[in-house]
Amino acid sequence: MKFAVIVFPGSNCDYDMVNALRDVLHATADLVPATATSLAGYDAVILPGGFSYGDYLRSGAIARFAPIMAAVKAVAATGKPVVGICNGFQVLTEAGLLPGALQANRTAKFICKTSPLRIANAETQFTSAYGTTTEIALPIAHGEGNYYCDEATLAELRANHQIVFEYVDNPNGSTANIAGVMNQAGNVLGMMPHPERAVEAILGSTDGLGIFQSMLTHEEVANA
Amino acid sequence: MYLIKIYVTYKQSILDPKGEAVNDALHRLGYNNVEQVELGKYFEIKLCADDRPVETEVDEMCDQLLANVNMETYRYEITEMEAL
Amino acid sequence: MYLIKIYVTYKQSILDPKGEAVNDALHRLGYNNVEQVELGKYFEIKLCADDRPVETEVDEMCDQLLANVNMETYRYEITEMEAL
Amino acid sequence: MLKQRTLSPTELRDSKAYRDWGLTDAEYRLLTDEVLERLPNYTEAGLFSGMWSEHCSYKNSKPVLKKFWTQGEQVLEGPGEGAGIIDIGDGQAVVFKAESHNHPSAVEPYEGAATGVGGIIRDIFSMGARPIALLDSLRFGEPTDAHTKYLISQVVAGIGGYGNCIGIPTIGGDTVFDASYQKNPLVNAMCVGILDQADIQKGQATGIGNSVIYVGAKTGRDGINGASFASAEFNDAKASQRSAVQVGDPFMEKLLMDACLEVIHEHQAVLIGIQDMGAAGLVSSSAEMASKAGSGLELNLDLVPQRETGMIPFELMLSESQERMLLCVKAGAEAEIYQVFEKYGLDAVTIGKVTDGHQYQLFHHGKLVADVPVDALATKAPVYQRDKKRPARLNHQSHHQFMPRIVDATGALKKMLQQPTIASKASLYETYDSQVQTNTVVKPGSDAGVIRIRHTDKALAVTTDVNGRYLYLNPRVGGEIAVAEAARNIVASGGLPLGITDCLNYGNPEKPDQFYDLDESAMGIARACQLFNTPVISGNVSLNNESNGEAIYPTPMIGMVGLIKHQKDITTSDFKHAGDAVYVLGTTGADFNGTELQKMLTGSIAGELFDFDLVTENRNQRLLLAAIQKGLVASAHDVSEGGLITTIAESCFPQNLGVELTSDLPAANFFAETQSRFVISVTPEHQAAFEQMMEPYATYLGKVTAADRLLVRTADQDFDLKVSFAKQLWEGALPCLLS
Ligand SMILES: Nc1ncnc2c1ncn2[C@@H]1O[C@H](COP(=O)(O)OP(=O)(O)O)[C@@H](O)[C@H]1O
Ligand SMILES: [Mg+2]
Repeated sequence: MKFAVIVFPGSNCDYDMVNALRDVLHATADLVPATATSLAGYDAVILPGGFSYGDYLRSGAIARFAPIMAAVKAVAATGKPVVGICNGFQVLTEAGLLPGALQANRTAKFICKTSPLRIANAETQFTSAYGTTTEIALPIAHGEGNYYCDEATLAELRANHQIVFEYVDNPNGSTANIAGVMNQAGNVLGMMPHPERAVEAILGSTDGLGIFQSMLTHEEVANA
Repeated sequence: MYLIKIYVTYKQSILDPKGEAVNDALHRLGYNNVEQVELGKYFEIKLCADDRPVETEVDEMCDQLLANVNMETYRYEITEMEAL
Repeated sequence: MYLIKIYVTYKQSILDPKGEAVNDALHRLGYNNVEQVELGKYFEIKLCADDRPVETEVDEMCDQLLANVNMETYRYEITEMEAL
Repeated sequence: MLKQRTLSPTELRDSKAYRDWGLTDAEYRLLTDEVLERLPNYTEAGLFSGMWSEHCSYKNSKPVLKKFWTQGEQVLEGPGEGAGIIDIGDGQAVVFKAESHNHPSAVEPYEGAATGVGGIIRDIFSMGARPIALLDSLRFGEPTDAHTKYLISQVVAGIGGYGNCIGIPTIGGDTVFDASYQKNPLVNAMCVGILDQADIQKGQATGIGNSVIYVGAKTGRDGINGASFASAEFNDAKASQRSAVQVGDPFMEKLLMDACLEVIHEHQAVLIGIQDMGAAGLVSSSAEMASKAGSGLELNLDLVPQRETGMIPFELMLSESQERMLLCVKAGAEAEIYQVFEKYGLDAVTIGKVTDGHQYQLFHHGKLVADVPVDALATKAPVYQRDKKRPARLNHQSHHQFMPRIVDATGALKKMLQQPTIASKASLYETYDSQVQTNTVVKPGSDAGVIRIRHTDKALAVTTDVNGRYLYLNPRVGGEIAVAEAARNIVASGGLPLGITDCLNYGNPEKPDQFYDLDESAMGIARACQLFNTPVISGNVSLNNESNGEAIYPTPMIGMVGLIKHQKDITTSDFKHAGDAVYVLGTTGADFNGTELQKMLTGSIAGELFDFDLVTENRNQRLLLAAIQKGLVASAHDVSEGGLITTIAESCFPQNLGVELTSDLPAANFFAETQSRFVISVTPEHQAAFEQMMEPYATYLGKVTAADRLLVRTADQDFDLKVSFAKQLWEGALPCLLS
């Protein structure tokens, strides 16, 4: 599986993601600048965390118009996996690839800590490797991670099992404790927690591995 | 040249955490008669006229970029500035 | 009850990275007729009258908390709201 | 745009307008009579006012800084460059420095703190290093009044706002509350970077004809003459001067950092020197680059990227607009450099060149507007040997020690855990991204922050410390303790102390008793550094931290970096398992003057500071480090403010473990702040080896338990309460006070 990790000006978890994919998961991963216009040859696309374009207007609002985004949309349309982590999630909602929006945390402050999560849907291409595990803990680090969607959207998310992760103790005020959602087709995932920060025991946790392992397995099966 | 003042605020039903924080801070400072605070964005944009109606352009900018219509609304005022 | 609309903007000479970022983004979107963008804060505050003049209170709030007078200026409008 | 009015040289002399820029009459005379031997014009006088400020010239502190220990075979670059560099083996080196932003933060706490962080980051990457960690050392007044609470929330938000956005983890710091800092908060930031020794850069401009390239943000009128502002004493009447506010742009700085590092790594052949534009902006960076190289320099100010119209040379040269750097590049290679910056969307413009001779020449609108010797600016600042007089407060009648009477030990502990200085700072540091870059092994909350060095088995431990109260009671011993405490935190984390940086925060050095504090504490710091073999490799001086005549406690913040040779040695302060044995290393005396307990019970601190012995300190540190390296230690926590009982409680909290301990000390002594101690836990299988090694310096206290109970039987009373409850008090105190 060949990953493209998109680098927007201001992305700052781009190397963390590539390091996790290459050093720990031994996958192939490239950094692709947001000025590129093609994602040909990649099997999966990751939009990493950070502060794209400073996030001075609204998180993700400006990044959504980066040249690469047309290609990201095209990849999503073909059914290949597209994952947005933290700022990447914000970009995906701003770009309309995922429903809802991310507002300032309820505390109006940035929060960096480890947050317990429920795996709300274990049967996705991003969570299958967790097996019978129903709860994991992942680092969060964001100022605008408070997921918002209206009632109708929430009902739809529920009906389609699009909610993938839920906070156990909702640190930021998200609607329905939502920490991660996917699109209806199930190939675009956005989540505020950082799985790439939880792939090595020395850094405190390996709970994030499952997401990448699920993706790798899903691809193997698809290719078999 | 036009001066456009744009006000972006949260939609009614949406909680405004930053406004709440300011509200609390004002209370702590003793302004207990403050009932509610909403904190929005205020843009002042200077724009040269081109071949399209200014209103159309401003609406577009707001819808595309300046506001997230899922949770925000906007309004604006356009004034014509003297040539400099 | 009063509705107070407060506009806080940077003083001249103070860098406005937010405004710059929006300006650049608008240009990238093709709004090349945008000359300048300033991004400030917009507060809507609901306030019950008490024994002090509303203007005095609003000035105080702005000076103390809502604006940093070392780098920002503010202006406001006060409207009286119908009792609810 | 209003045309700026400048004064003619004689008008300037007669009106003494230079005083507004911080030049004294004597300094002006030195300039006219000896350095230039003529009257400076408006621009030239402005250049000197910036360069001769304390911030740039260290004119008051140079004689003091000379006392520091700066040697050591590990030192690759001592004080003088943007930041110091220490060898960590394998061709790698660690670079670090600290910077104070006290005055800007008092005026505009968010931006003041943010730009402080931005500035120190530039110091690190200008040396060629990639920044890997930030720390912040904060001093505020008691968090009871609205203004102090506002300062705290804004300063913390500013630090997080910058570090989080640029993507450098903030992994440590310290936060103290004391009325002494009410009007003069201290905001010190430290940055640590890492580099391959081959990439070490110098801030120099050599080679006649080579180009001086300006990169980064455009110049505006922000923070004009900030350097002399930062060096001035505050007082309410001078409010109008408070306009030196800069707004930080961490997004811009991230691009700038990445672009500069790309130039350093990939265009080494054509890069001659690189320097950040900090205090006194363009003049300071360019004059220093030329002076270090013994070159002359010529700048064309019309080429300087400008954010505003109508700026005059004085403004262009002294503006402290943020996120700017100056490069010296081989003639002919400019385009190669432009290309890199263009990729990041940044301005890069050649604004001048290195010249034959030693003159510093500025051109504006085709006219020569300043023409002075480079060295006059960079090295001819006056140096003052200030008068020193022992302050009256140190003349004690007796050696009297404060003797607390503790009637309710458990109650006193509960109260202690809620003192703002003792209480958990999690609500502050959890607003900092401490994990970005995915190298953080120990996050804030233990003793030192720890960062692993990728692709090696090594790690770095970093900490900031100083207890101003100790210095207030005895500046020299307090200075020694500051270094010792920092080292203790490094050692408790499994590291060998390598070196320090500092921020010397003091009052007005022109007052002999203030200067006494500065000078004496520097001697204490120097002695401790020599003993621990932790040279001072960089630092920063912040004087005139006074308001309306009242100085802060002498507060020399010590930032220390240690090397952990093997990642298995990384040790944290929390008890790990029930059944582990608990020891205290070091002896506990009845040392109460200057303690948190004295302050809690009497409202202030007084008396003569307790004794402190550097040799004992050093021995205990070596012992602990050896035990850690042998794999005998499950947890280690240094004993500092709040004494032994606070340290024990803190070790219980993270894993929600209890203790059952017994001691023949009286309960009061559990609050004593005798130095040189650690609380250590050891698994049963290592107990024998540990005891043998520590004999006779460690005392067995009892066991870690799985029960929700902190029980310590002392000679007179028990400390006895639920760990969960104690933790609640400790965690809840600050959020409660600040809400
Ligand atoms: N302002 C701050 N920023 C980051 N971390 C902080 C800050 N203040 C305190 N901490 C962290 O809280 C923990 C306890 O701090 P402190 O009480 O100063 O420890 P010690 O007494 O061992 O030096 C440390 O891990 C420290 O890094
Ligand atoms: Mg400690």
